Amino acid sequence: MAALLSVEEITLRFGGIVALDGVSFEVEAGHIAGLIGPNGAGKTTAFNVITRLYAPDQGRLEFDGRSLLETPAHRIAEHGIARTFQNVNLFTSMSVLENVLVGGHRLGRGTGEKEARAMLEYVGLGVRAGDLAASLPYGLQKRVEIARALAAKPRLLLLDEPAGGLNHEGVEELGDFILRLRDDHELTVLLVEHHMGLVMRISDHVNVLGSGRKIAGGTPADVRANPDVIEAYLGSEAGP
Amino acid sequence: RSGTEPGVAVDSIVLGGTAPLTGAASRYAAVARGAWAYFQYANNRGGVYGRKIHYRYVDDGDNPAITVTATRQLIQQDKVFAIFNSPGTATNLAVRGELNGGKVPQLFVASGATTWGRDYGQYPYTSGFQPTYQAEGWVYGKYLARTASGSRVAVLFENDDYGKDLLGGLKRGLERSRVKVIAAEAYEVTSTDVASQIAKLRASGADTLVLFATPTFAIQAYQAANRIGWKPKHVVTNAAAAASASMQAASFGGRNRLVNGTISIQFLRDPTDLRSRKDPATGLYRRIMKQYAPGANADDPLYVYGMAAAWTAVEALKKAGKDLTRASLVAALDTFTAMGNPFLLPGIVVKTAGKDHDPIEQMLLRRWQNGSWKAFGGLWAYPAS
Amino acid sequence: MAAFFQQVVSGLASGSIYGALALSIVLIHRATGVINFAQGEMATFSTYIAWTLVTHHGFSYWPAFVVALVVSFLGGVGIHEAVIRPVERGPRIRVVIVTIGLLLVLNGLVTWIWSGEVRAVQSPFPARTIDVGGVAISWQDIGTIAVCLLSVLVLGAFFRCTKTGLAMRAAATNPAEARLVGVRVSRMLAVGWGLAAALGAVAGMLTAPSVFLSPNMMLTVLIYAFAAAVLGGIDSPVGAVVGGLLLGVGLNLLGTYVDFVGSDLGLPAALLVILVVLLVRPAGLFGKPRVRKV
Amino acid sequence: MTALLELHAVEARYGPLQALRGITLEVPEGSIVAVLGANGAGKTTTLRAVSGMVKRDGEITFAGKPLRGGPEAAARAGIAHVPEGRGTLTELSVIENLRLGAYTRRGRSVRADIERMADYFPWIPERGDQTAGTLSGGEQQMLALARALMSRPRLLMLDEPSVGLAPLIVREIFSIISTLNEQEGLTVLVVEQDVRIALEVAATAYVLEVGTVALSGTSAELRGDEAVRRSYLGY
Amino acid sequence: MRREPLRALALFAALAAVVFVLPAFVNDFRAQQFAYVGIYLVALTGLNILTGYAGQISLGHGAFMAIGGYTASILMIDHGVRDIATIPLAIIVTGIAGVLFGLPAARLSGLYLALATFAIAVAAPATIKRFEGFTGGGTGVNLFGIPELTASDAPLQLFGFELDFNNWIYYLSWTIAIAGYVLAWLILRGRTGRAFRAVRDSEIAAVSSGISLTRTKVLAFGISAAYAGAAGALFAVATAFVNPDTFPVTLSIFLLVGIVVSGIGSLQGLVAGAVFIVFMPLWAQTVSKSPGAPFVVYGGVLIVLVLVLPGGVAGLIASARRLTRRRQDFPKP
Ligand SMILES: Nc1ncnc2c1ncn2[C@@H]1O[C@H](COP(=O)(O)OP(=O)(O)OP(=O)(O)O)[C@@H](O)[C@H]1O
Ligand SMILES: Nc1ncnc2c1ncn2[C@@H]1O[C@H](COP(=O)(O)OP(=O)(O)OP(=O)(O)O)[C@@H](O)[C@H]1O
Ligand SMILES: [Mg+2]
Ligand SMILES: [Mg+2]
Repeated sequence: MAALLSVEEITLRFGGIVALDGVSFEVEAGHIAGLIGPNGAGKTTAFNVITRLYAPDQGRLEFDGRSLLETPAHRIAEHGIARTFQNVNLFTSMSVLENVLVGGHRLGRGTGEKEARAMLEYVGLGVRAGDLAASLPYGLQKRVEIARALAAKPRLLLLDEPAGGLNHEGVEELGDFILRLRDDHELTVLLVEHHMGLVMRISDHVNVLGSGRKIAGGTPADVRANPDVIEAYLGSEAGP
Repeated sequence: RSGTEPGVAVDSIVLGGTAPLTGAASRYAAVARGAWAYFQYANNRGGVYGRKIHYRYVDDGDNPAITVTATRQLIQQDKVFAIFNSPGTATNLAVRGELNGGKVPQLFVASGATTWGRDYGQYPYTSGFQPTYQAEGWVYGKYLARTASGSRVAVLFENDDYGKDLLGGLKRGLERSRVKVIAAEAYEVTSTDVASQIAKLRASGADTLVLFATPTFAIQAYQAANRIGWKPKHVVTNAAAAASASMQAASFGGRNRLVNGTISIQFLRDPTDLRSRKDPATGLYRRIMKQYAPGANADDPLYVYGMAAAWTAVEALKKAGKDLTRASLVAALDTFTAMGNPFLLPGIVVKTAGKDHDPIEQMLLRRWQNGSWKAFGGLWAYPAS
Repeated sequence: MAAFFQQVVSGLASGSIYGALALSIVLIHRATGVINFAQGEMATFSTYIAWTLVTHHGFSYWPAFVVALVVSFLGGVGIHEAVIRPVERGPRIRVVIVTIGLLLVLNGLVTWIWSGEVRAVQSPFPARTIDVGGVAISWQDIGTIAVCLLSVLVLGAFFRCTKTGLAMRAAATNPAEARLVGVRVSRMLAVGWGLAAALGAVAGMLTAPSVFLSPNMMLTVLIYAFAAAVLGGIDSPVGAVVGGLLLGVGLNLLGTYVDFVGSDLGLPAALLVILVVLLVRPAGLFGKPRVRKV
Repeated sequence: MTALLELHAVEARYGPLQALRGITLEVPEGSIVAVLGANGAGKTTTLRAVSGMVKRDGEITFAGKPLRGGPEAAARAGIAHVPEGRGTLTELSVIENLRLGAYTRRGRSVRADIERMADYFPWIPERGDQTAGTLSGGEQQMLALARALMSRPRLLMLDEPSVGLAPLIVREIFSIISTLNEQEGLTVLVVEQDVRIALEVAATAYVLEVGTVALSGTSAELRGDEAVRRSYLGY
Repeated sequence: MRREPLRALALFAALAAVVFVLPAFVNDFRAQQFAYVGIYLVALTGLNILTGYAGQISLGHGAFMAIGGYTASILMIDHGVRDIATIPLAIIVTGIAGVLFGLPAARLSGLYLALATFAIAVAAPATIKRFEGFTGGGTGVNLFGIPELTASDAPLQLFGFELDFNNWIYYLSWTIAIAGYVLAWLILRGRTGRAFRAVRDSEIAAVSSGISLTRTKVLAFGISAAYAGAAGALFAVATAFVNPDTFPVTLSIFLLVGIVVSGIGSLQGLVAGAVFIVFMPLWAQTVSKSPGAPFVVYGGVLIVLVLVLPGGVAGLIASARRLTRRRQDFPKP
């Protein structure tokens, strides 16, 4: 299988801070790829580079064989990349339904309310469609974000800490949901998450960043056993 | 004609006008208030042929668009007989067409633009009042030509019809004389100060400074010249005529010597003129102010202006006759002479005849000395063009 | 050459006036997050108070100055308590509209109470000028610039180094979080209004001797001050003063040496220059661009 | 042990929605108490009620005195609340955040405390001038905790401190909290989804369900409770 | 649920009918005053699209009105175009001006944008004055002298009805106002309107959803300016006079005041905002005519309104509607 997304030698600095330092990794089509690493490792920054919110100082970025570096941020959705945000970023004055409708913006006039409602049913928010997005509890707001991202009918979905704030049950459900999502929508998923149980359970491949550099990559089992990863991230008594 | 003239009843005449009660030009509200006070006084003495004058003025904030709607309200809704003495050039220009189209008198426009008298043929329902800015500039020119031969003049003027008319008049007065305008700098009403212009004027090497500016800017000009150590021989200003308090302000309690000797014109009685304290006309003015505009600053000559116009309006209405109509008022003004206006300087005659439709064309020169104005010389009369 | 420098000097003089008011605009923005359209009118009002004390109540200059400052501070706090606090929590634009209402009320009140007459106001600085190579520089202008620079230093130190200054910034930018650390946000904002009013009073007292006191003294100055504050960066005291000086000098030089511009296009041209600057530096010359973490 | 914080029949609402329907709980002085519950159960709202971020009814006593007023009053009484989300002062620098953390304290030893925070979180010194809003999510979470500790509170309230933190750091944070609790007697009220770790450090715990206390007991009791195990621990 | 739009439509039709017959019940002059309400309604609708919906504050809409007003006036006076025919051109010219201004302005945000727009309002009068040959300078353009191009002199014959100037200007303004209002409603309820609000709520999330910030903002500027242009043209025709002082800085500020009084980000209260702009200054001076006093009254009322009506008049309507709806819903199980 060919790589759907390839990040090559990407470097990005903020003044003196090197947030990404020659990072390379690939995501294969149809995979769920984990991206993990300590706080401040550069995971969210990598998302921002991929979605063109930040322009890297160096490096190449290819999606489906084409470079993304000339693409402005608002055309990224058109290419089939959608994302969620680590700190929920909803349109607060709009209803849940409208949030999802905006997600379908790139599809033009065609996408109607019907599909948006179906999408909300799919993520289990059908009854909250009319509510103001800001009034939902945190966990549900995260789900609205996923629905909004899905409304763009992406091929690659970037999830930034979707499990944050979910309880145990919620995390289990989320894992199943992501797996189902991949199959139902023929998606590729790039997942940033600190919940190791989740990452290890559903990922096909995991890349590890540390201080802006890639320190490991491989199957979940490989990564979990990697001493560098244990040292920098998991700690000796890594969870189940 | 039957007695259905708008604004005229057996016992009343309704006049309307606009005035800036708010905003940057709100000092000119004093003109309307002064006129109102005089009409009250006149009404208490019987009015005009038993008709009391109701003068209704509304705010236009010096915005011509509002002048238009406010004037329409006065005519269409309040059914006034005539529009009287609204201040401002642009504001009056904005309504002139409409008023003349509707044959509504636009009586004694409170502005010195030349167009009021000059374009009388086209707009017969419109009449000016005060000496035109051109006339005033011309007097300064003639005066300098006579007394300051060989001097080089620098002019600060407001960049609009007002400043430009004054400058034009000055140049005409200087024609064929040995006095030259060697520099002229404009300022915008939106400027905060005129120091830059004064610096430029000084650099021109002029020895005479002429200020065609509104009070604030004229005062600033004195100060700016003083600060850069410029001491022109003569200073001429029109702004002083508008408010003597501004000269006090400019002289900083006598500390700015440049102010001494300043020349200006005058056609109104100066309520602060010491010599006229005992003058019966000034006494009348102060009595009216006290009774009908209590609390107002009676030293402000803008009230005198309003009263002078109101006095003249009463005369004009009298002359228009008992069967008052808009047409009869305009006819009365076509050839009109009114002498003895207590609010104008003695000897000044309000007069229109034939082609000449500038009511006031005479004025005195005066000089600022030791904290007050002193008139000098005889009346100057602008030759009808 | 002397003519050129005279223009620069007179530009600096006007610029220091813009800078003085801009400084109080920046102060109130930093301390409360609000753009205050009434800032100029508040300054005018304060100056009238000082003027009245001197001319009608026999005060000498400095006592009148101090009283005006104190009254202004209290007035600023009062304005905050009465009309700003109720709208503080809502969208910013409502606060802006309230300050526009305040501008009208204060302008009207000044005209009503003191009439439209132009008044002379005493200056705390000597009336003399000094001559440097044919260029006359007045003490009033030097004094104004000096006071501006001093205020910048004091303000900068206040916001950076003192606990209260820090708390005020926190209250303006993250009120909810500021309350969690124990900052009495409402009180901080009230103090912010008070300080801005007092600084505005200083600006008014510095301005009045040059442009003379009248109800509309600050109406046009306010526009220039806004432009100066934006040019310098709306949160930067240094920027406000530098922006003011640049604007003053720029206007004079454009008007003097660019024929097409002259006096009448001076303001539009200066504003155009500022727009261009903003396109290159969207947060002004000295402003810190706001970065939001995604 | 006496109770430092007591809630008695506390209610709170957001507009028409009643989020707390009478919460009664007790936090003994010098203890660590955990609050558990499903999403939307009202955990966050409970903490907000204590610090006055929401309008509340019922009785809240802190150190023997009724607690009134808004968050600033709570902070002044000695309660440090690390809210859900991040709770940093995003426009200020890291150092300024820490300095403001000590806002309610008298001047002494602020610098020493900043150094202590730098010991806990070694990245702090090199990032002192970075604007807090540009830190990574986890860095902001750590900063929020450090900021709260700067006030040397009597009661520390943490709302899901583990969210967004790497596993290593989560353990580190809880060990810091335990240490402070043991050595300095810091009282802690913590809301946490990671029930395993919460019950490890806490002495007692309350389980909320739709705005009421459904269950409470010592950590050991709860760990042994069949229902808790099934719904929160997953085994 | 389904009945809601129908009811709204009925209400709207009823209001339109009121607008249509109103001149029959008020005097001639009032018709003209209400014409100005219609004119400001056009401007406020446009400004609310930009500021209320797209979140881009503008303190410069008076300048766009000036462009519209001068376009109409110059076409009439120099090219003999009839008043009504100048309006489409004014819309196009101002719309283009809005787009041209929006292109750079889209890079600015918040206060910087507010002050950039303020700058055009400040610069407009001086610039107009300067290009005297084109604009008539400070003297302005007087349209009263060309009665054949408006109904200013002789009544206008239209479908067998006779319309004098005041009624003509009334129906002209309100036809455009209502058309503009419906158009705004159509734009805002769909994809474009959602994009506007998305940009207002979160630029980052909007971009990531595929919305181009520049395109959206520029579009909002263009549409909004076009409305202002229509309003400016109507204003010039109604006033029959333009000069630089007829479009002062305060006009821009009062337009902003108008949308806040109406309720930002809602179309429902706009008429109230327009009424406020037209009638409030008149009413303020009936309280006192002392110099300055009208401002005190006006400013005081404005402050009180903002304090007591947090959501503007639209907010008031919304809460009234909530109240009645709750009462209706109550009996249902
Ligand atoms: N706009 C910015 N300015 C300065 N520094 C930044 C900026 N954005 C990110 N950084 C820094 O870059 C580094 C990487 O941040 P990033 O948000 O990518 O981390 P992360 O891996 O997502 O961490 P976390 O797991 O905590 O979310 C951090 O040290 C952060 O402080
Ligand atoms: N700002 C708000 N506006 C309206 N409703 C709110 C708000 N915050 C919370 N709620 C509601 O109050 C209830 C309790 O919420 P709370 O945040 O206290 O739950 P929680 O137990 O902290 O959940 P989580 O685990 O998701 O953080 C929920 O139903 C939520 O939807
Ligand atoms: Mg991150
Ligand atoms: Mg919570």
